[in-house]
Amino acid sequence: MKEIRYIWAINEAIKEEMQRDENVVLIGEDVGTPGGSFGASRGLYDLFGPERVFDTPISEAAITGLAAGAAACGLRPIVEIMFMDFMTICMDGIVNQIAKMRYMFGSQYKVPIVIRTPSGAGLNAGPQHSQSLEAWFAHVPGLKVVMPGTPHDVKGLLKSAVRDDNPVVVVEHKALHALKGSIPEEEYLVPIGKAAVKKEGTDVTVVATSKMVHESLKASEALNQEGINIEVIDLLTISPWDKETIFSSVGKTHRLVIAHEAVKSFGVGAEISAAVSEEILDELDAPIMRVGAPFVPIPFSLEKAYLPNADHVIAAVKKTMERTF
Amino acid sequence: MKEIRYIWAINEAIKEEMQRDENVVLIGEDVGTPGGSFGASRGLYDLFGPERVFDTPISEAAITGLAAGAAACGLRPIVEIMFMDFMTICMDGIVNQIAKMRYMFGSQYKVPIVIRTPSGAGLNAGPQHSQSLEAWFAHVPGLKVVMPGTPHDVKGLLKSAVRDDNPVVVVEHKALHALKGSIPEEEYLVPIGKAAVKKEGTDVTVVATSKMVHESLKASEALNQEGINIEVIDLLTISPWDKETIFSSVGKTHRLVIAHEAVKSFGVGAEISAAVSEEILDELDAPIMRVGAPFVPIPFSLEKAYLPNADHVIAAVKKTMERTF
Amino acid sequence: MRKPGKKKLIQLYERMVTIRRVEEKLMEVFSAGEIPGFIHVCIGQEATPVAVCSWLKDSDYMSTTHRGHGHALAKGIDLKRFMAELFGKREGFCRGRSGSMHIADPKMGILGANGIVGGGIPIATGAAFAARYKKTGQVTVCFFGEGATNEGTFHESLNIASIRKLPIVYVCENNGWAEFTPQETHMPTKNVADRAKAYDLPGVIVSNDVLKIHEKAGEAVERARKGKGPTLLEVKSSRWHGHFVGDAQKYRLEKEVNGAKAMDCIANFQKRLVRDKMLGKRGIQKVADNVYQRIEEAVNFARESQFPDESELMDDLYV
Amino acid sequence: MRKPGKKKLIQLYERMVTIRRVEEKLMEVFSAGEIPGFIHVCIGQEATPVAVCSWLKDSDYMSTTHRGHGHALAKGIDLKRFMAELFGKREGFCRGRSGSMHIADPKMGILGANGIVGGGIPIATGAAFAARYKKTGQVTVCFFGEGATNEGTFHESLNIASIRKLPIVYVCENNGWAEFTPQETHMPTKNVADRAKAYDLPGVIVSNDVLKIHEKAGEAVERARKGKGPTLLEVKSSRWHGHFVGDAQKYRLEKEVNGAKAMDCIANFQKRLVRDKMLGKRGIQKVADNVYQRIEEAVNFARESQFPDESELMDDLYV
Ligand SMILES: Cc1ncc(C[n+]2csc(CCOP(=O)(O)OP(=O)(O)O)c2C)c(N)n1
Ligand SMILES: Cc1ncc(C[n+]2csc(CCOP(=O)(O)OP(=O)(O)O)c2C)c(N)n1
Ligand SMILES: [Mg+2]
Ligand SMILES: [Mg+2]
Repeated sequence: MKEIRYIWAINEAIKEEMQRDENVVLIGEDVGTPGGSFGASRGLYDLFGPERVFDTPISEAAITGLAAGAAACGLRPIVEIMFMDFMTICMDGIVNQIAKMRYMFGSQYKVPIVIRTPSGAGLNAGPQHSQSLEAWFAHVPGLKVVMPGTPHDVKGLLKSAVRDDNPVVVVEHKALHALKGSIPEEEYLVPIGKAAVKKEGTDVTVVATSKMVHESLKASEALNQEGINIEVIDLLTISPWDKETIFSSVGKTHRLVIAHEAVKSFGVGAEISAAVSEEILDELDAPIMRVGAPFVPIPFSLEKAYLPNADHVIAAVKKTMERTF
Repeated sequence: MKEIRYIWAINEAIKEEMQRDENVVLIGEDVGTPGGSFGASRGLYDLFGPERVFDTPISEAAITGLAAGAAACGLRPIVEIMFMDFMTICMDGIVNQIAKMRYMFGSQYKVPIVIRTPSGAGLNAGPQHSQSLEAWFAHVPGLKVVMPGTPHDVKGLLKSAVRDDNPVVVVEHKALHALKGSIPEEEYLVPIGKAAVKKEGTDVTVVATSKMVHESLKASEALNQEGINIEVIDLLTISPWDKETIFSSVGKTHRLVIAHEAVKSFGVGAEISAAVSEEILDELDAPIMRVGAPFVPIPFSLEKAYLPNADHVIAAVKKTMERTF
Repeated sequence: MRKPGKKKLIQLYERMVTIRRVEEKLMEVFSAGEIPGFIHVCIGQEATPVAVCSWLKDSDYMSTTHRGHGHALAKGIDLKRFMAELFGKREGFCRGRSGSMHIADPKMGILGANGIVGGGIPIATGAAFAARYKKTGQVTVCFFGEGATNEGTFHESLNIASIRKLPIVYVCENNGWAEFTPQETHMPTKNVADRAKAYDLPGVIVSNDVLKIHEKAGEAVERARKGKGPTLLEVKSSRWHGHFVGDAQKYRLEKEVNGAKAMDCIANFQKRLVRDKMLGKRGIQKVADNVYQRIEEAVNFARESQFPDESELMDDLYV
Repeated sequence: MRKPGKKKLIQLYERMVTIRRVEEKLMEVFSAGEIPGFIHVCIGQEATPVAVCSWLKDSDYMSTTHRGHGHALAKGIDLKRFMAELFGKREGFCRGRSGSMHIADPKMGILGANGIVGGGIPIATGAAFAARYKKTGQVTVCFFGEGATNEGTFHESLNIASIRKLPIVYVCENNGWAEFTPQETHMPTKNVADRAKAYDLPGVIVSNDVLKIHEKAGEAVERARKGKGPTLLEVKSSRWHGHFVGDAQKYRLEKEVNGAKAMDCIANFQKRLVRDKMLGKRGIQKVADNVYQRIEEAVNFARESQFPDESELMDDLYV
């Protein structure tokens, strides 16, 4: 095992996959000699040169479409969209083209594309540089969406994404880029489609994503003091999500809290909640509580008040403990 | 009362609002002399001229941004995006600019913009001309989203949208454009934020949107034969949605089905289901069932097999009648 | 560029006739309700696809638009399976999932028609990127209309292709109309080719004459093949019929439509072939019979094919 | 265009000095941790905002970018409330919700900075549309960098503005860098102004000299004001510091940075004013003192202002 920062885990994943398969190319703004806006591609230009590390103009729509064409013709592009907020500019490429190419063309094409993008708030980057928009992509058939929250998971999931023959949106969290964690020295993968129980527990199932997994683990410690033992599950893949793991945990705890940083309304938590009420409602002993951001843009200055955190998880967990049917 | 088609109800709404307020302008592709791709602006160019009926190049991103600037400077633009699928091209304008301008600029600006767009399948228009993407917009603070399904509602809601000082996305259904219905001769409005009980019932609450309201009413008739009396609620406004009406119906029937044409996963139904399980779970006597499209792009040829319809509503309703806690 | 010989000339002619007759047939069967959805025909514009694609190998790439039948046929798509796709049948290239507006055939390098105006331009650019990356020598041709040049993707893609000197030819068929709106309403410049300068590209203008297009396309394809970078080729083309089949184009003056029809790229070419004694009455008839035969077969094939089964709906979303 | 007289010249000078000193102060307080988020300063580029905005009335519109302090100040934003916004305080123009990257002031026609590269271009175009629609005679100025001209919105907006002859001036400050990447990597053409031809617009190039910019901007603003349509004005500007404060710009050669700094629009202008006896040592000192004073007051104002209260978080999402 070794200690590594989240951003370097990304860098290692890209490097290893580019070394393994010469069809893997990196496409994005400032990804060349500068090594990327957040440093994810540092050193890669020197290793792989300007054809494989394609530093593009500020043209998100074109580079996403370009990746679609390149993938249809045998390459395996990794596209960096510098901030998830800029995905708004390339939704046609991602949604109308990339996501649909395989199915709509009658399975004639494979579209192995990874779109990496840092989401999330916490750096006071304001309303246009802090959003978490994963729910949009999960609503689009043809895409897979993963959301790793640790160096271990981001490296393993990014590598799996590169090897996947389908388009995968990898949603990073920019406030986790500096986070350190340990990963194996040797190569490993984290499978797409599997959630991970990050802490076992008996009283309440807390399904969390990305940075909210860390907040939930914090909440877990505080709740322990009060004798409440929660199970923390890191969803990891948003689409297709791991029903089995979540349902079996709910079958054990009979209480569910879902926590994400995105706006709560119409967020990922809604789908998980709805699936539970549709398929295993009678397992529930309490209302399903959701933790998510309030329904306003992310303010520059009140960011801390805006962001969901461990306290919100604690409050939600307690709410589910209040009542029993 | 008079009979009118859905598309003409739209036309009347735009015309009346343009007559009422000279700051209202219409912006879109082919909206000029041709009267719009679906005919919504027929005759308006002749009435109001080329400045007020602005026939634009095929430049969705620019026209949405242009509407933002025009609204900030005192106009009240109605933008037509010809197919909802093309909203993918102007998500930055809608999400990063229009939706955030008021809040992010500290309430200094009003952004009275209407974005009208025909959604939905049923014309065999294929995967890039048939999507229902309302869930995306409902997830964005700052936007309002309405989804009228009848001539009456589209006219009344569109007029309300034009008068609203906030941005409103008006999601039409292109397969309803030819639908006839009766509307008052005199001027009327349908309020944003209110759902409508389209058929009262006692056994199951069916919350539906747009074309699925009609399918649910069909289902209601069939179910009547079997002695099942459903309440059909037309959600009408997706965001902010009318919790009160839905919750009070669920409080009466204790059973809930939600039906929309969009892909079921991560769709609007998930939010309604989640809100119910969060706030009034103990009102439920049965699982919450959702009806929505399957998780694939909309195929050209198998469209009928793809589309959710009355039979799916019937099956879902029956499922909620099967079990009781 | 080498001037085409007799065999080549007849081939060009036959292909143009094929496209026209296919489109006419499609108008007929569409109007009879045999084809669902909506279709856009390219009657009047046959010279461009045929002339341009005559320079391409099967392995070269091509992307097209909603008005893409001619391009697909010129690139060599199998007529039967093409027709089956438009009919929504399982034997179509895309299992009936795409119809006219998204038809694709990887084996012939056809990256797909596209329902999004401007949507195919970056995709084609990506194919050119892949070909260059893999040093395969493949060239990509990207077709679109003048209306599409107002989309941001046009601008961004040409910029990228130029910096990277990608092996691609951008072909704009300027038929003067985007749906129901004439070019003047949407563009301050008369020539799309004038936009090439913004990307330091050659911008070439040519009339709707198959031999002239053939010559200029040959130069552009050669330029791409030799690694010298992209070209923007504008053909002053003409659309005879409505935007889609069923559009009575009431928004056009009769005079203007007649003007478009007068610019008949097939009739002009045929006259010239006859004048140059490359083609006689019998030759013309032979082509006509041959084309008729193939189209009848294709339509029958499409009619007899099965619709996909409901059980196929959820197939193969992912690999 | 009328040549500026002494009073005007001193005013231009003082405004340029104000911007530079504000940016320097911001670098200082940002580095000390007093400002959250990230900020982009425009040191080296002060001539453009000042020269261009000197032609504008308070009621004229202006849109800017992430690198927008100079533009906002030149357009006349109140320095105290500007500073308070950057500090995230309630008395800031946007209640502390926007910070540097989204600051706006409707009363001075400031439509907002923008965190999206290219995001402000259509918005400015819309303001021009509204002004023309309402026949107010207002002109809009739209600032952006050369990197932004690779976004589709640039292309689409200029096309629209040109067809409609909107009263707008597009001002590209070409500082040669987009974040950490030089222009050559992203653009096949050397001059952004060359792109104007694609829209049948005048494309004007001017060096980083306040008087030259003043002259050309005057012509462009007049053209817009008279209803003759838009202009694309490119200033060959220079960025001295990193993309954002804290960026050590290791990716630039020392020589190149020194070259940029040598093109000092303020020092050059000052030299000239001194040479022409418009300004002496005392005048320079007076300006410096005055500017210093105002900045100190603004920073103190910002420091003493309150942060917004948590209770304000949900305020005013809708009207
Ligand atoms: C993004 C997008 N906007 C609008 C449309 C609707 N639309 C389909 S074809 C067309 C006109 C295209 O004109 P042009 O590019 O000149 O092609 P032509 O039809 O003349 O071949 C429009 C506006 C679309 N399909 N996609
Ligand atoms: C749509 C979008 N893509 C990328 C970015 C990240 N970004 C911020 S500034 C910048 C460079 C802009 O360069 P230029 O337009 O030349 O302006 P300058 O910074 O030189 O003033 C980039 C790529 C962004 N903010 N928005
Ligand atoms: Mg055209
Ligand atoms: Mg720059």
